[in-house]
Amino acid sequence: MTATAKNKEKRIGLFVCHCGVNIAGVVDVEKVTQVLKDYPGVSFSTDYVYMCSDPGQQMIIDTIKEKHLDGIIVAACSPTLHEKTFQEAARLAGLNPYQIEIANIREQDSWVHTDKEKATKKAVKIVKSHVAKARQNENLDPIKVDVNRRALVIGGGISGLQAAMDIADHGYEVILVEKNPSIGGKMIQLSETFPTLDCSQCILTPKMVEVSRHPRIKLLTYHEVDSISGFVGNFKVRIKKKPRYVDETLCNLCNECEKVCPQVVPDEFNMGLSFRKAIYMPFPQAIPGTFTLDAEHCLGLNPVRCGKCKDVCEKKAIDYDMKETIVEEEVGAVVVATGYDLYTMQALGEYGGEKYEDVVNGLEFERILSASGPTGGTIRRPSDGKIPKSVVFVQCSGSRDTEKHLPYCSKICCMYTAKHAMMYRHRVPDGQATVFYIDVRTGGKSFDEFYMRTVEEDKVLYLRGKVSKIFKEGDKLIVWGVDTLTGKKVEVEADMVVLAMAMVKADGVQDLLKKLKIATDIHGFLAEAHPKLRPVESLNAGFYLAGCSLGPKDIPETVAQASAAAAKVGDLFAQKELLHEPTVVPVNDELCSGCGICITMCPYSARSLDPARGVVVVNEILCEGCGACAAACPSGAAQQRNQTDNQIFSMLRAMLRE
Amino acid sequence: MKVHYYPGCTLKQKTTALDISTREAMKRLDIELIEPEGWSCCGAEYPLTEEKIVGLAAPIRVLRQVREEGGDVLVTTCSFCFAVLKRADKAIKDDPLKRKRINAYLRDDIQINPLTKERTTGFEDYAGEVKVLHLLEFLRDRVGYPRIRERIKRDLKNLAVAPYYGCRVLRPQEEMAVDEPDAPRLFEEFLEAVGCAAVDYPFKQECCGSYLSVSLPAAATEASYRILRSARMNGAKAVAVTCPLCFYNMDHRQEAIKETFLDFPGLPVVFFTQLLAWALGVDKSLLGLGEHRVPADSLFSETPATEVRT
Amino acid sequence: MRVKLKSGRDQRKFIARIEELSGENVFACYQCGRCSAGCPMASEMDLLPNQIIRLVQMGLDEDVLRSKTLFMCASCFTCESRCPKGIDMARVMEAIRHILDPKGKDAFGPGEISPELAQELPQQVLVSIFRKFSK
Amino acid sequence: MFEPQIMCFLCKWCTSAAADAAGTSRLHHAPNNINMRVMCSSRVDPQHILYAFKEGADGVFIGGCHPGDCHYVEGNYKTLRRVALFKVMLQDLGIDPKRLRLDWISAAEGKKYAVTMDEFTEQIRALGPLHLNEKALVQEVVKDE
Repeated sequence: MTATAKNKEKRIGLFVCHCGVNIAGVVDVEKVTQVLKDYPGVSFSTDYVYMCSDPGQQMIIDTIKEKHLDGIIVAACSPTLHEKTFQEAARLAGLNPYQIEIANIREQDSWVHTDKEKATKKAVKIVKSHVAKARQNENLDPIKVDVNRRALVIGGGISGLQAAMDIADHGYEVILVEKNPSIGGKMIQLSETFPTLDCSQCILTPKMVEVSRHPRIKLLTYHEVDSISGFVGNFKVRIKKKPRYVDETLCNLCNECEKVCPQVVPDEFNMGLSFRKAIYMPFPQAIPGTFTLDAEHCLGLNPVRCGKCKDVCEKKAIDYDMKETIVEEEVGAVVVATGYDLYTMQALGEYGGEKYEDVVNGLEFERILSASGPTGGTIRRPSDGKIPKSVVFVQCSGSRDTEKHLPYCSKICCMYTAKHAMMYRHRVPDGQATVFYIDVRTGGKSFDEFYMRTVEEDKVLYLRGKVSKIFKEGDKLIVWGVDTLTGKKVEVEADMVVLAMAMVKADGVQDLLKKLKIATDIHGFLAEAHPKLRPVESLNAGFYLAGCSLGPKDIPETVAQASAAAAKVGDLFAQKELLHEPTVVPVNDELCSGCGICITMCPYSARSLDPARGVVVVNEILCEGCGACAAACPSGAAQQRNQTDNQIFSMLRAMLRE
Repeated sequence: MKVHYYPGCTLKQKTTALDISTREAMKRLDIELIEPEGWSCCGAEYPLTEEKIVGLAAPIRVLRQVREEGGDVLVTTCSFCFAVLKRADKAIKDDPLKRKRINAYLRDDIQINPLTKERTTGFEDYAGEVKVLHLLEFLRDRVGYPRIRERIKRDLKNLAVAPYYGCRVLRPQEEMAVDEPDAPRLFEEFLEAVGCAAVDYPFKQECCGSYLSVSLPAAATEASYRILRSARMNGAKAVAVTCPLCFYNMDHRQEAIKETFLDFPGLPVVFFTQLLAWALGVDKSLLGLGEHRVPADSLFSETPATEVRT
Repeated sequence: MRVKLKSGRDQRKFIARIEELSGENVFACYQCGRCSAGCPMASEMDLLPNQIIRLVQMGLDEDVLRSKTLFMCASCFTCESRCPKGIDMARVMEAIRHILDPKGKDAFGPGEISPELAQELPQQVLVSIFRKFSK
Repeated sequence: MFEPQIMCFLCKWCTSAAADAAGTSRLHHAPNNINMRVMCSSRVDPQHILYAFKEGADGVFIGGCHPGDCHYVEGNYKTLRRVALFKVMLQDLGIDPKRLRLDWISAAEGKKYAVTMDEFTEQIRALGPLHLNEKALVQEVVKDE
């Protein structure tokens, strides 16, 4: 069958949308309709006020049937909005959806131009190009693929735990990967949680236990995802198992190894405010309950140099010869819940830049407040252990600074600062708490009431102004601020300062995210497929997002998002099979010389050489249809379906030839 | 090594100590300083409003002269000159409109051939060909601390010196691009390179009162007091400065400071170049110590005193 | 006394002139007050730097123009270096001084310096202060 | 005044989305461009560019995702290499390489898109209309319609 014969018969219908005045206000839609009426291939053309409306769609359906149209052009808004709508309309009329062309004359024409004549001329060109393409469009059917109904969850913080549990409760298997020795994330480090003041550990540990015991959750702590290949429904995951040097099935937590270990290092769980040994358990409720030997700080995993822990371990659980290994898993969906970090205090030289021990960040203060923290819940300052009688809290440290730091609002600092100040006033009744703020943002259930309680009942002094400088004089910290409400420049002598540091992208996972090709926003937070309508999906099919990896948020919001991501995974798994776009790039055996250039172009390994026939073969399920191979193929054997070179040439000619 | 050097008006008149110590120190480092022919005052203040653009003419004329003499670097020590020259140069580089307008002012300047005394006009437009460096930057980036260390003749024995940056060297960071305005290291590294111990204190980048010294002397007295007090509290035996005005406010004004703030016993103020020259073996008589109101002699004794009396 | 805000064009004219002269967007200021918090001369000022910007935003030119704050600014750029919105307050101050006519009692002229002091002062300070505060 | 024709190949994920974003924000710009949406900037074959010039384009613009952000892993790098090489060829063919421009405009950069369109239009306007002399270029490549 030659394309010529087929195209000669094609009957194309053109439907030009006014979109109220959105298009018709600038583009003379009637003129477009008229001009195109006699254009080769067009056998019907009309315009209508709103093509996407029910009557508009019905008109398209009726016309397709009545006029026996086998291709249609809808000249309207961007295809990202209504392409699906009109494809569905075509399907109802019995026309293959791949015979629909959307000519974007709104976003890329009427909305960006004011000269009516020029905009109309441009609309005509745009529509003509789509007619030229439509004349050569083929009927296509989606490629069908099976779904592997197992999910991978990356990150064992509250969002990962919630997502894993929900997916498992839906009845699907889950692999939960956490890079640290224990699950729990940042939430396990918090003291009380606003606005209810329930203890963070008390509410999280039962969840952690539940996850670890769930029959459908495979928990991989101290593991890191190395790479993910494949496509939605059919991913292959390579996971690095980091050597723990302790056999977790044998370790009985007797604690003898820790006692004899000579290496003392800052304790991450306590934000470096206390110390741990090189062989350690991150915190008492850690899951899995096992010791981990931190090779970086160990004297060398060598019995000759030390070996004390191995000597005392009765269960013979310690093995210095453990090596990093790779675990491979196959899953159908991935939930990315990789969390956040706090902005570094080093960036704030005017606040001492980590120079002053008693200037701490919010997470450090959480540890100081926590009953399980380095001070057992008594508020003591790090430098000398004294109970601080004056504490200054500085909000927006690094946030809302478009100039040097982070332009966004970190969202939770207003609330946790109110909580910090309140907790401080409860624990140190004769202490003075001063909060410097720019705005207090308390959008959330019972949030404002909580903040008002901090002010009214606990008498915390809120000063409206941003601190300019913090420095040490003697054993006091001098805070230079301002109260813009009275217009007074103020100086506060403090024993301790708590900086509500901005929340930023998690540093440790950036390489992984790069490898996974998950889109991020300009701040490195994961980007939603649509900020409003698809808030927990990535643009990469099969990837779902939850928690602070998307941006700053509090615990309830994180949990809700994690459940939403899990529900979306459920959506995917509920499908019998997945449909893959058929607009892939097959090979014309007649033309292919087997040179293999296209194979090197393909980022998905979808193409390979058939040695027997000397031509390239394509795994159409793997092909994502980028067309890089088509552009590189020297013989024209690789042609993208419904965007062949010939179609592109025809479009160019229709657009450019006056 | 040869380099163009812009002393500026103050160094030629009131604060020769900075100029002569710079020259002596550079001799010891085998660096020849070339003053651009016929240089004028830089204007002291960089014009901050768009309408005062003609204030760029003087500094650009100086820079163009350096280019005409084949130079590509101009070194200054005075913070005010440094700021004006560097910002003017950046403005010309970044803003084509400013470049056009300023060069239009300067195009008809008369050029005198030093040999034939022939007068011509028609300079080529200046487009930012000369890099303006503060002497501290020049020492760090072009000379290098290792070379300074090699030539040190006298041990300053970790003399505790508070580096004072003042306002103009670091800010605005986008234009000066010297160091972090609130966590700088440039001056500290220099002091360590010449054998001093750099005192960390929170007022190193606070303002000394600047030109308010004239209109509002009490404010400058207080501002300078706070800096000196903080330096002293943190163990400094002297404050090192780069700018003649900072020197004026902290040294010449120190009598007034002591009268106003009775808790302050005094602290010598020196130019960083004096420390450099001394460490490199320059004779004491060539440091310009006579210009100091607060005696600084004792800092420069062959065996540096452990306690400096003031 | 209730201040009556100027309407539309009159208000905008003053703001536009300040923005044109200074090259700064005064509406970028969200009044955090950090400029005032770190200003070494704030104690000498009748209006804090952030209040000056606020009054400019409100179009209250008379209040701004009679403030002695304009002649207390040492152009030390401390505010500029820490402003979270990247506003160079020293430029705003200079722009306001520029349109101030006559310069008023807080301005500073050569007549106010005694010959003895003039002998002692470094040249740069004389050039600076006249460039900044000259009547 | 000379009104150049600018042919734009825009990748679906970034620059075409940016063009849509420009529309949504009503960022008016010169109407001289005409856009073709391709899946990836790497779909653009030098032949397409040449054909566009031949059919009357005075300038050709290719818009892709920022390096590192390609939806197809590294398509934009392929484009970058191709365009760099192809510019050399254009020179040989007597076409000013400045008539071909490759830029990275992300979906969020509607403003950059509008500014780029204006800028490129002006640049091509300054270069004047493209005159092709060689017959080789004028050969018909479209097989049929």
